[in-house]
Amino acid sequence: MNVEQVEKWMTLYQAEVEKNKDYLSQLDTDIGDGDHGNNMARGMTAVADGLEKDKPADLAHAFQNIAMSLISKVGGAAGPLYGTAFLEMAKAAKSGGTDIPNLLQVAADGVAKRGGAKVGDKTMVDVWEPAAKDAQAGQLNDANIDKLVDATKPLRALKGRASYLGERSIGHLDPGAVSTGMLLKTLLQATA
Amino acid sequence: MNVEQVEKWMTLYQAEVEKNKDYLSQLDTDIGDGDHGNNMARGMTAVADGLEKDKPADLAHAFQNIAMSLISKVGGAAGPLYGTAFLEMAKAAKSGGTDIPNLLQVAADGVAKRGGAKVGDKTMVDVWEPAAKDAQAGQLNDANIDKLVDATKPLRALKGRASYLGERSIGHLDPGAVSTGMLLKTLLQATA
Amino acid sequence: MKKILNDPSNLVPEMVSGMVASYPQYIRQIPDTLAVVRNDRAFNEKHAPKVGVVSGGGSGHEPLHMGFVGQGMLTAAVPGQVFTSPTPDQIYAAVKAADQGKGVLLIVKNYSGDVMNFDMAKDLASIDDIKVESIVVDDDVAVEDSLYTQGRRGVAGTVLVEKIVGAAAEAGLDLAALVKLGKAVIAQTKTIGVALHAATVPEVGHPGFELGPDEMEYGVGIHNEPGYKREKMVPSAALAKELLGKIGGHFDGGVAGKKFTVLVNGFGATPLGEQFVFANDVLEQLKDAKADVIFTKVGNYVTSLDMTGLSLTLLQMQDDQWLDYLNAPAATIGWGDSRNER
Amino acid sequence: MKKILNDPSNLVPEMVSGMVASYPQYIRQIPDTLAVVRNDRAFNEKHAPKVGVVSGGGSGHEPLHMGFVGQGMLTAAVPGQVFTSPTPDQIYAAVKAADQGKGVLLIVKNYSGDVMNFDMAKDLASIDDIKVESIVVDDDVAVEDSLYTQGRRGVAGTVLVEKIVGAAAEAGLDLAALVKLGKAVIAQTKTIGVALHAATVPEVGHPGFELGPDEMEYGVGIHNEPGYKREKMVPSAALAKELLGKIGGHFDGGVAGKKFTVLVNGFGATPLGEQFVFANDVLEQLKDAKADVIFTKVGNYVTSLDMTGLSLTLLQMQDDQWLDYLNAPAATIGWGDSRNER
Ligand SMILES: Nc1ncnc2c1ncn2[C@@H]1O[C@H](COP(=O)(O)OP(=O)(O)O)[C@@H](O)[C@H]1O
Ligand SMILES: Nc1ncnc2c1ncn2[C@@H]1O[C@H](COP(=O)(O)OP(=O)(O)O)[C@@H](O)[C@H]1O
Ligand SMILES: [Mg+2]
Ligand SMILES: [Mg+2]
Ligand SMILES: [Mg+2]
Ligand SMILES: [Mg+2]
Repeated sequence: MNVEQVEKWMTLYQAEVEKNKDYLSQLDTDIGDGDHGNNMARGMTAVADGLEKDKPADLAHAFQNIAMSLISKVGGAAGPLYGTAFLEMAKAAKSGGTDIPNLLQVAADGVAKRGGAKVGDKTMVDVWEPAAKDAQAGQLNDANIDKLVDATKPLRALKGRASYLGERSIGHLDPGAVSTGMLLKTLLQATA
Repeated sequence: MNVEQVEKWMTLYQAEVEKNKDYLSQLDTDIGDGDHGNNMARGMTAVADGLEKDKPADLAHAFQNIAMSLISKVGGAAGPLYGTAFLEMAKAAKSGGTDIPNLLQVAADGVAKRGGAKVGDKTMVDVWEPAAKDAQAGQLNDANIDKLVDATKPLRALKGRASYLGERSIGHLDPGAVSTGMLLKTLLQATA
Repeated sequence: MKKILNDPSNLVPEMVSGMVASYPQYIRQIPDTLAVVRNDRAFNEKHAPKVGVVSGGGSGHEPLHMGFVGQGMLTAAVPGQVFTSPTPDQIYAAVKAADQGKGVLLIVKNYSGDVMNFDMAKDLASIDDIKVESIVVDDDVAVEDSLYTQGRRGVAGTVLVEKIVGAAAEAGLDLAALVKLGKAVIAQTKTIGVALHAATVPEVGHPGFELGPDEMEYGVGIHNEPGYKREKMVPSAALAKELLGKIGGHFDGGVAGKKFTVLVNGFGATPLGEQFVFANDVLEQLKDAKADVIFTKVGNYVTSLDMTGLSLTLLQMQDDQWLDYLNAPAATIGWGDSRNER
Repeated sequence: MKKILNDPSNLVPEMVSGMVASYPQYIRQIPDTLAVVRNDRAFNEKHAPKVGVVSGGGSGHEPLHMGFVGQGMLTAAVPGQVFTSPTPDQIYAAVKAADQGKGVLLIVKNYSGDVMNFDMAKDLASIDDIKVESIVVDDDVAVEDSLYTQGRRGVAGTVLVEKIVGAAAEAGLDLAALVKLGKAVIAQTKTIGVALHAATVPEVGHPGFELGPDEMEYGVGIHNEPGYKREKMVPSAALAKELLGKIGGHFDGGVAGKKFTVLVNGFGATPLGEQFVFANDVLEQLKDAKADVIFTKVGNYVTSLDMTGLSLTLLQMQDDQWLDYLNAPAATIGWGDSRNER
């Protein structure tokens, strides 16, 4: 991946988040506190501003720049999680691991570690982890991403705010999984 | 007037107030705080209890008994006003002035003094004072009472809670005038 | 109507009983009444007799008045039924409980009912040779004042009067001095309120009036009394401007160069966060107007059941001593911490 | 939605600015952040260095946390956006401002977002060699607890933890002792809440959920999180019985013969009078159950914007020292008077 692709990725993702802001917040209203769309939109506006203000010289700095915007502007659970994902990608890029499968794997591991969630807990980890594996197998595509996102629906949440609902969390998509799906799809578009 | 008549009067008035509780509170909602019906109903229940518990030996004690119930149970503006009316009648009865015109006059004077209101201020004084005069002239009847009550409608309130409305108090009956009208009509019935 | 109650007609006794059970370090109930009196050691053991300060009025304005009973503020308080003045017998009992041989000052809000009931209580107390004086709070400048009318209502500014006079009584001022102080403070206290949603009296069961989904009632009273106009909602800064304009006009020569206490008072259902947003606008605008705010309180002090809205009070601080009285300790449920030195 | 605001997305900065402008004797803003830190002389002049105590979380729960900053309670507090955890950079700034060389204790409510953001702040502070520890409040027993889940939410009991730990820090306990104390208190703190009407997040514009005109949500969270059941309204005494039953079951061997602190906490739009009616029922039932209530607080401490409803917290007082900490002075906006000796 290169800096131009990252910028394109972020532009596409910001548009996607903006378009789906109410949808994401509605998903979060059903099993959370209804702010996920607003959180992500606020964060992506900050990401765009950050990349604008401080043109990144290389891939590592691009990811770092994005991570700082997300960490300092999103708040909630999504902020540290997405922020950690990009921080880990920055570290990997710095040591030369710029291929997408590797970047996604370090990001996925970072998210899982930060949140303490495992696959099956009905969080964004349910998309991050298997998607990284798909990428390594050359199988990362829209259909597979959708499958991972949809698979969160029948689960009972064990981490995050939705876990307070117990049984009642079953039958709803996880909002963070949905926004992660969008992130991965726009990555595919930006790097196609 | 005698003790039996007073008791009959209070029984009739309690029934009348109970029947018109919501109406009185509605009048008070329009230009006051909406509690006049509840206040009077609570007070008349106390009056009935008080007369029951402590059978009055003479007219003065009957009025005193009623006054104490009203003063200690009605609260708001109506409590001290009606309480004062009956207290003044008790004093008059004690010194032998048991005829109705005289009783009404001392009551009316007491109410006016307690509240500092004059005829025309759109309060119960607008009924008490002229009704006492009507009684002296042998003219106290339902039609005249209704006239006095209705006459409060076009006035602008200068005393009591309705006065805070200024111009906006115009066009509404004064709740205390209405409950005073009922008191006087049931007096006529009880002493007919 | 959704309320956490048992029998609505039993609200007041149950509330009083909850207050004394929760905070026995401040108050206890006066036997056979709904009134409460100080319960701290200094008072119970009669350490140093002071003038008693007693207030009261209809219920539904909590923490006023019972929440302000305690050393340094009120000596006793008398709740009536919801929005209904207490009766003279109850007030009289509170006067007797509060009297320490130095007389008692009654702080009365200017409503016909309150004035008359407190007057009758004064008559009763005079028979026992208790010296009783009263002052009448009438801070609501939404209402026109005139010699021929009832005058203005007593609203949120009452808490400032109770704090200053209560602290002065604790400091040992005599009855005549307290009357003088109270009247001087009242003359400088101006309040105006707005409602976004009217209060529901439990025994009535529906709001006192209905406002449209974007309407606001300006100049509302604390018993759902209608105000001076009903208009579309405006942002907080515009609201601050409207209310400051109305209030400021009541200080001769405007607010510039004068010292003020500011009270932003929530009516019961207004979140504290919104009250601080409004306070922010008020304080900024007063600064721009070169007024000097030396004391501020923001919160629910004089409520109106579940009314949504708030009131703004300005008290012109004519005497440096008044600030000391505001800052003096007060051991009560509702006034809060008192170490307000700046 | 009817709210007294300017731009809803500007609520938090304007609210913070209103708080520091209204109460400069307690707090000031940390430059370039929304966080606040103590502003009293003892702190500013570094009279005696103590462990800093910092808390924070999403806004909309005022007076929590900023209203509890002041000598004797919190050293600093960090507000996030409404119902959204604050970010690590803001928390880190508060840690630096609160540190007096003795380390800093973070009091975190148990939400994924809060835990993660505070953890990241801890990482940031470790680079500056500031000793930072954290304790996580999880008092909401409406939620099932298990090793494999997020565990319980942190709700109203947080204010009791902040008061006790804050007073202990003021008394000079070191960081390790404060962690131990905080964990012990948290383990004994159990809360459950009910809503009559959900909160409206200003940027969302409508209530988080809809309840029927006679419905109540049992076990609701302070961010509109749904609870464990939705049922018809019941009288206050029946509600007290339900909540005490749920909470009491979490104390081994029940409540009889044990000492408790009781907190009845209004959610923002519940009149204080109703809270006292409910407190009355709770205290009566605890007395009947032979529980010994040695400290009580009733009022709006941990709110949820304009939610109607309240929560009940029981804290079993395992150590006599805890009562002294609750009674110790606290110069804050929100805790109230502290001379609570009985
Ligand atoms: N412990 C966790 N581990 C991994 N993902 C989590 C965790 N907690 C929450 N999430 C993710 O974060 C999403 C919610 O984000 P958001 O609504 O922005 O934050 P908050 O829950 O603080 O309001 C969830 O849908 C879930 O995917
Ligand atoms: N100063 C006064 N003088 C005479 N009558 C008055 C005065 N103030 C109020 N009233 C009477 O009292 C009535 C209101 O009584 P009520 O509603 O029971 O008391 P409150 O106004 O305290 O709620 C008014 O309609 C009016 O007739
Ligand atoms: Mg969320
Ligand atoms: Mg009335
Ligand atoms: Mg009334
Ligand atoms: Mg959130």
